[in-house]
Amino acid sequence: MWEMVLAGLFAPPILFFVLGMVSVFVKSDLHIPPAMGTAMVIFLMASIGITGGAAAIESLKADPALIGVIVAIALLAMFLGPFFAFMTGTLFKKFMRTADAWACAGHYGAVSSATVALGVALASEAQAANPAAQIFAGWMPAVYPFMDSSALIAAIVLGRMALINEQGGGEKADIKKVLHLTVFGMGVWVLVTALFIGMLSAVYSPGELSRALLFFDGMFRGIICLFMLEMGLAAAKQIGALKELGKHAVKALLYAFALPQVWGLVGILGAYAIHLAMPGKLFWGDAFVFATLAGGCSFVTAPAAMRANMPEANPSVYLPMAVALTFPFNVLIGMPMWMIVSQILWGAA
Amino acid sequence: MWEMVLAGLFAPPILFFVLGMVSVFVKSDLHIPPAMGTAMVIFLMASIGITGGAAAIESLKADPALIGVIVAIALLAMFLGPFFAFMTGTLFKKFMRTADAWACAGHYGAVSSATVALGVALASEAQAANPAAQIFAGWMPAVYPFMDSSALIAAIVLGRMALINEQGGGEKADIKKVLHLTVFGMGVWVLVTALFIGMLSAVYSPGELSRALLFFDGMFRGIICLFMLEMGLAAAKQIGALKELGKHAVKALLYAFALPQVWGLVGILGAYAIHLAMPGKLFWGDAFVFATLAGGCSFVTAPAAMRANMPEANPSVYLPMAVALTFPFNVLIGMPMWMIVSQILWGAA
Amino acid sequence: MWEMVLAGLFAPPILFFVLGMVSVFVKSDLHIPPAMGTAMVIFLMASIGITGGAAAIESLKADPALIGVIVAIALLAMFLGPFFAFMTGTLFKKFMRTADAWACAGHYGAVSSATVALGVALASEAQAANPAAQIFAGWMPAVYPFMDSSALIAAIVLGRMALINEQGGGEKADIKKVLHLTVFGMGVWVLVTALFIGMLSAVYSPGELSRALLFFDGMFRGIICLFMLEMGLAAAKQIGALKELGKHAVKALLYAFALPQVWGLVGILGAYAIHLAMPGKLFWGDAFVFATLAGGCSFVTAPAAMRANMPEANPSVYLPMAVALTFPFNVLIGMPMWMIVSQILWGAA
Amino acid sequence: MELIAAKKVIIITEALMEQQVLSLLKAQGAEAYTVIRNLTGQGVRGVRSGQCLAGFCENVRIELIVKEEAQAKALMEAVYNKFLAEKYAGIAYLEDVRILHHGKI
Amino acid sequence: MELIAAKKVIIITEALMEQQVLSLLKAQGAEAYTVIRNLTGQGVRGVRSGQCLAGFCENVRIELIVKEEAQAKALMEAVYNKFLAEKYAGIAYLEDVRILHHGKI
Amino acid sequence: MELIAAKKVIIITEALMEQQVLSLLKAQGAEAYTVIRNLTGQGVRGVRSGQCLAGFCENVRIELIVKEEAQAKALMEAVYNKFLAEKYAGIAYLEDVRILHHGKI
Ligand SMILES: Nc1ncnc2c1ncn2[C@@H]1O[C@H](COP(=O)(O)O)[C@@H](O)[C@H]1O
Ligand SMILES: Nc1ncnc2c1ncn2[C@@H]1O[C@H](COP(=O)(O)O)[C@@H](O)[C@H]1O
Ligand SMILES: Nc1ncnc2c1ncn2[C@@H]1O[C@H](COP(=O)(O)O)[C@@H](O)[C@H]1O
Ligand code: NA
Ligand code: NA
Ligand code: NA
Repeated sequence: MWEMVLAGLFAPPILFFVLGMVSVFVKSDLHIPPAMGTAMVIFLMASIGITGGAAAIESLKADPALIGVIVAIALLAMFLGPFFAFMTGTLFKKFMRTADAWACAGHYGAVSSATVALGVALASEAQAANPAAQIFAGWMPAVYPFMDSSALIAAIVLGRMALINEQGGGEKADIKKVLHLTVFGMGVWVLVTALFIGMLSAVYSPGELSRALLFFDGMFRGIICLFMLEMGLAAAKQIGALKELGKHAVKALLYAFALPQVWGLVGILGAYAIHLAMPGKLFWGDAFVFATLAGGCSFVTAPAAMRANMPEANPSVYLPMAVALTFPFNVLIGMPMWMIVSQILWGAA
Repeated sequence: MWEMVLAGLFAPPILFFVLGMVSVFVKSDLHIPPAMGTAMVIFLMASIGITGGAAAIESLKADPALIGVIVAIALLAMFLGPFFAFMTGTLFKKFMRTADAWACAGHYGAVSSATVALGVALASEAQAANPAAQIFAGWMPAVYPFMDSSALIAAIVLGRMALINEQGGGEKADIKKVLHLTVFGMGVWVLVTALFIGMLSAVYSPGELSRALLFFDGMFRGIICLFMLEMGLAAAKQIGALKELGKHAVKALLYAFALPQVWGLVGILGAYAIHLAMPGKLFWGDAFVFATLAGGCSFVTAPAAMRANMPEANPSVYLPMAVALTFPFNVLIGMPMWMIVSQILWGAA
Repeated sequence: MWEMVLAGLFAPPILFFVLGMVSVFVKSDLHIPPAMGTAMVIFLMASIGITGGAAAIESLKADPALIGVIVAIALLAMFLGPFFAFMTGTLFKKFMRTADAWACAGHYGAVSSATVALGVALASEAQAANPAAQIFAGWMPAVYPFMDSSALIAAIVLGRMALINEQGGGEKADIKKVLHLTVFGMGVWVLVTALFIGMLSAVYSPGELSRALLFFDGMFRGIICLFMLEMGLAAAKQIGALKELGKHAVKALLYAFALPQVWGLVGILGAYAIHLAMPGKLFWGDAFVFATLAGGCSFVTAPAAMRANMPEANPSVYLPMAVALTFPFNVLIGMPMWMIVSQILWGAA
Repeated sequence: MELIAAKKVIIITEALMEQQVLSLLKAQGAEAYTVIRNLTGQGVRGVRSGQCLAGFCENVRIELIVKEEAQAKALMEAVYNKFLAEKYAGIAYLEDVRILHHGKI
Repeated sequence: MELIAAKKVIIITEALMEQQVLSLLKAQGAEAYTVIRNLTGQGVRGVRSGQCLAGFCENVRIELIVKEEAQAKALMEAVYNKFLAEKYAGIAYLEDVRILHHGKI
Repeated sequence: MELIAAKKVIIITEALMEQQVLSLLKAQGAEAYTVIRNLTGQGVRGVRSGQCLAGFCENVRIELIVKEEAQAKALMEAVYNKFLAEKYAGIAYLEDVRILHHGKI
C-alpha cells in the first residue's frame, strides 16, 4: 500500500501542483493567463460531464436499478451539504466574527470543482490501470449541484439570520440568486449540461460520441496536469493573505486541515451505507469521488456567492483558508487517505 | 434515415451548440475567453487546411484528372457567390433600407467559416464511420476564398451603386481593400495557406506530415465541440438585437430561414452537375460540404467588410440575422437536410 | 541526403513558420492571442521537461555511467555560454555602441527556447521515423539553464565594466537578479521543474506517467506547428525595426547570420569530443539539440535581462537581430546544416 | 464646433460588482458609460492584484460623462452609499471635461 | 521640475476603427498617443458589450496630449467629422492636464 | 456628501517596469494606486505596438490620487528621474480631480 501512496503522491498532476506552489515561493514569473485558466475549467468540466453521462447510460443499460443508487446519492448529497455548512458555521463562530464564520461555512459545505476534477482523474487512472476490476463508473460528479446549492443556501440563510439576531438588520439573502449562481455558474453548468450531452449522444449518436470521447479522455489526463499547476500557483499566492487571520490563525489552520478530512470520511461512510443497502452498484472509486465532493472546500462559486450575499464577511479570511490551506492539504493528505479508506471498505486494498 | 437524422442532431457538436444557446437563456455566466475563441478558429482552419491539402495530393496522385473537377468547383463557387449576393440584395431591398439590404446580400453570398467547419466535421465523421465507402475527400474547403471574395465584392459594388443612385453621392467602395480583407483575413488565410502546407508536406515530408495529422485529426473532433459551444453563446446573445428589425422582423426571419436552404441546395445541384459531367470524382460528402459553403451566412469577414465599406448599414440588422437566425437554423435544419439530399442524389441514402 | 533536407524544410512546423512570416508581409490580420502564446510556451517547456526527465531515468537505468556524460555536457554548456558572450561582445563592439554590443553578446550567448523546442521536435521526429536506431535520448535540454545563466551574467558583467571604463559610472549589475531571472523565468523554470517531475514520476509512478506522456507527446507535434506560426509572425514584425541598425545594418546582418552557425558547430564539436571520450552514450540527435542550445539567440530572457541591466542599450538593435534575423536563419539554414553535420560525425548520414 | 463643459464621474471598484453598479447607475438615469476591465490596484482595503481565481481580486473602472455637476454628484453618492461606503472596495471621483457636442450627454 | 499645461484629447470609438482613426490623427500631425483596448460601454448608438464575434462590439480609447487647445480641437474635429458624426459610434472630449516637461508634447 | 479637491498623477511607461515603478512610488509614500495593463502607444521613443514577445513593447498606466500638489509632484519627479529621464519610455502628467471623501487619500 505504501507504494500505491507514493505512486499517488508522485503522479504528474500532484507534482505539477507542487511545482506551482514552489514557483511562487521562488518568485518565478510563471503565470497562467486567465483565458487559459478558463479554457481549462471549461474543458475539464465538459470532459467530466460528457464522460460521466456516457458512463451513466452504459451502467444504466447494464443495470437499470442503478437509478435507485443515483437518487440515493443525490439525496445524500443534498442532505450533507447543509449539514456540513451548519456544523462548520457552529464550530467557526466560536472564534470568528459571525459573518466570517458563516461565509466559511458555505465554503466548507459547498463543492470544490478542482478537487472533484482531480478526484475523477485519480479514479480514472486507477480504473485505467486495472481495467478488469470495477472501480469507478463516472456518473458520480452528476450530484455536484445538489450538494453545492443546498450548502450555500443553508449557509447564507443561517448566516443572515445570525447577523439579524446580532445587529438587528442588514441585507436580506437572495435565495433565488444564490440558487442561480450555483446551478448556472460556469463550472457546474458545463458539467451538468455536458452530462446530458453525454447521455443523449450515448443513446442517439454513439458512434460520434465514442470518437469525441477519444479526444476528451486523451486530453483530460494532460490538461489536469496544467490545471493543477495553476491551482498550485493560486494556492501559494494566497498564503500571504493568511496573516489576516491574525491571532486565530492557528485555530483556523487546524480546522482547515481537519474538517475536510472528516467531511470526506462522512461522505465515504454515506456512500458505503448506500452500498450496503443496494450492493454491487457502487465501487470504491465512486465512494472516493464522493469523498472529494464532500471534503472539498469551494473556491470559485462560494467566494462569489459570499461576496454578494455576505459582504460583511472578509474575503481575506475565507479565500486563503479555502485555497491556500484546505486545497493543498486535501490534495496531499486527504485524497490519498480517502482513497485508502474507500479501498479498505470495498475490500480492494 | 430517421435514425441517421437523430444521430446527427444528437451528435456532441450540435448538443454543445444547443448548450451554448441555453446558457444565455438561463443567464449562466459561462463565457469563452476571446483568446480561446481565436485559438480555436486558428486551430480549426489550420486543421481543415492541412488535412485538405494532404487529401488533395493523395486524391490527385490517385487520379490526376481530379484537377478538372477542382477547377470546375472553384469556378462554380466564384459564380455562385455574386449570384447569391445579387439575388439576396434584390429580394431584401423590397423591405429593407438600401444599405441594409446590400450589406445582408454580402453576408448571405459570402461563406461562414463556422458552418464550413461543422460541415467538415460531420462529413469526416460520416467518412470515419464508414471507411470502406468514398464519402468526402477533404479538399473541398479550398474553394472557400473564391466564393467569399467574389460575393463580398459584388455586394459592395452593387450596394454602393444603389446608394449613389439613391443619394447621389457617398463613399466609394475600396475593392482592393475588400479583396485583401477576404483573402488575408485570419480565417481564410490560415485555411488556404495550411492547405498549401498540407500539399507541400504531403509531397516532400510525408512522414512528418502523417504524425502532425494525428494531432490535427484527433483534436478536431473535440475542438469543434467547444467551438460550437462558443457559437451557441454568440447566437443566443444576438437574439436580443433582433428587435431592431422592428416591423420587418417576420419577413427578415422568413428570409433568414429560407434563403440559405435554397443557396445550399443550389450548391448541391451545382456539384451534382459537375459530378454528372465528370463522374466518379465527387462524392456526397463533398457536395454536402459545398452546400455548407453556399448556404452559410458569413459572420466574421462580412460584418467587418460591411462595417468598413457600407457604414450606412446598421450592424444590428445584419449581425443578428447571420448569427442568431441563419446559423442556428442551418445547424439544426439546413445541414441535416443538405446531408440527406446529397445522399439521395449520390444514391447513398 | 538532399531528400532529407527537403523533408526537413517542408516539415509542417517549418512551413507554419514561413506562413507566419508571409502573413505579416501580406498584412493579414492573423494574430496569436498572447494568452495562447503563453499557453503554448508553458505546454512546450513542460512537455520537453517531463519527456526528457522520463527519458533520463530510463537511460540512466540502462546505463548509470551516463551521468558522467550529462555532467560533462553541463560543464561544457556552462563554459560555452560565457565564451560565446565574450566573443560576440568583442566582435560587435568594433561597430556598435558599447552598450549595444554587450547586450547583443548576452543574446547570442544565451539560449533560445523556441530554437531548442524546434530542435527537440525535429530530433524526436527523426527518432520516431527510425525507432530501431538510437538518435535522441531526450535529456539534453536539461543543461539549458547552465548555458543561459552563465552567458547572461558574463555579458552583463563585461558590459557594465566596459561602460564604467568608458563613462566612469553608471548602473551596477545585479548578478543575483540576473541569475534569478534566468533560472526562475517562465521558460527555463517550467522546463527544469517538469524535468524533475518526469524523473520522480518515472521512478515512483510510472503507470500514471506513461499515460500523461501520451498526452504530452501527442500534443507536442501539433503545438509546435502553431508555435512556429507565432514565431513567424513575431519574426516578420521585427523586420521593420531593422532599419534602426542604420549604416551598420549590413555588418549586423552578416554577423546575425554567421555567428550562430559557428556557435552551433562549436557545440556539435564539443559534444563530439565528449562522445569520443565516453563513447556510446551520446547520439547525433543529442549533438544536434546541443547545437540548437549553442546556436540559438535568446529572445525572451535575454531582452528582459538586458532591458533591466543594460538600459543604455537600444532594444531596437538586439530585438530585431535576434528575432527577425538569427531565428529565421537558424530555422531555415542553421538547423538543417547542424543536423547534417551531426549525422556525418556520428556516421548516420 | 462647440465644446461643452461637462463632468466625468469615475468609479473604480471590485470587478465582481460591475453589473450591480451599472444597474444602479442606470436606475439613477445614466444612459451612457464606458467600462475598462482587468485593472489591478491597491487602496485602504488591501491589494487587488488580479491574482485570485475567477477575477476575484480585480478592479473595474466605469466612467460616465454627464452634463450637470448635480447629476454627477447624485450618481457618485448613490454608488457610494450602496456599495463603497462599507461593503466593497472602491473609489469615486470627478473631473471637468469638455465634450464635442453631438447629443451625447 | 516644471509642469506644463497641456490638453488631453480622449476619443472612444469602435474597436474596428482603431487603425483608421490613428491614421487620420497622424495625418493631422499627432505624433504621440496611447491606446487602451477591450473597452465596453453604452451610448446613443446602443450597447457595446464586447459580446459579438471578432471584437465587433468593443470600444477602443485613444488619448493624446498636445500643447495647444487649437491643435486639440483640430484633432477632435477631424475625427468627429470623418467618423463620429454619422457613421461610427464614439465620443471625443478634452481635459486639462499638466505634464512633466521633457519634450513629449 | 463632500467632494475634496485632489491631484491625480498618471504615469505611462514600459510594461516591464511596472513592478519597479510601483516599488519606487511606495518607497515615496504612495499607498493607493490603480494599474491598467496592455496599453499600446507611440511617443518620442518609438512605437510600442504590443507586438514584441513577452510584453516587451507594451505600456502600463499607473494612476494615483493624492491630496497635495506637492506630493503629486514629488512622486512624478521621483519616477521621472529614476526611469523616464533617460532610460525608459514613458510620460508623467497630472490632473485636477475631486474625490468623494472616505479616507482614501
Ligand atoms: N488614491 C487612489 N489612487 C488611485 N486608485 C485608488 C486610490 N484609492 C483607491 N484606489 C483604487 O480603488 C481600489 C479600491 O480601493 P479601496 O477601497 O481603498 O481598497 C484600489 O484597489 C485601487 O484600484
Ligand atoms: N456620456 C458618456 N460617458 C461615457 N462614455 C460614453 C458616453 N457616451 C458615449 N460613451 C462611450 O462611447 C461609445 C460610443 O458612444 P455612442 O456613439 O454614443 O454610442 C459608448 O459605447 C461608450 O463607451
Ligand atoms: N503626447 C502623448 N500623448 C499620449 N500618450 C503619450 C504621449 N507621449 C507619450 N505617450 C505614451 O507614453 C509612451 C512612452 O512615450 P515616449 O517615452 O515618449 O516614447 C508612449 O508609447 C505613449 O503610450
Ligand atoms: Na464540501
Ligand atoms: Na453563402
Ligand atoms: Na546561444
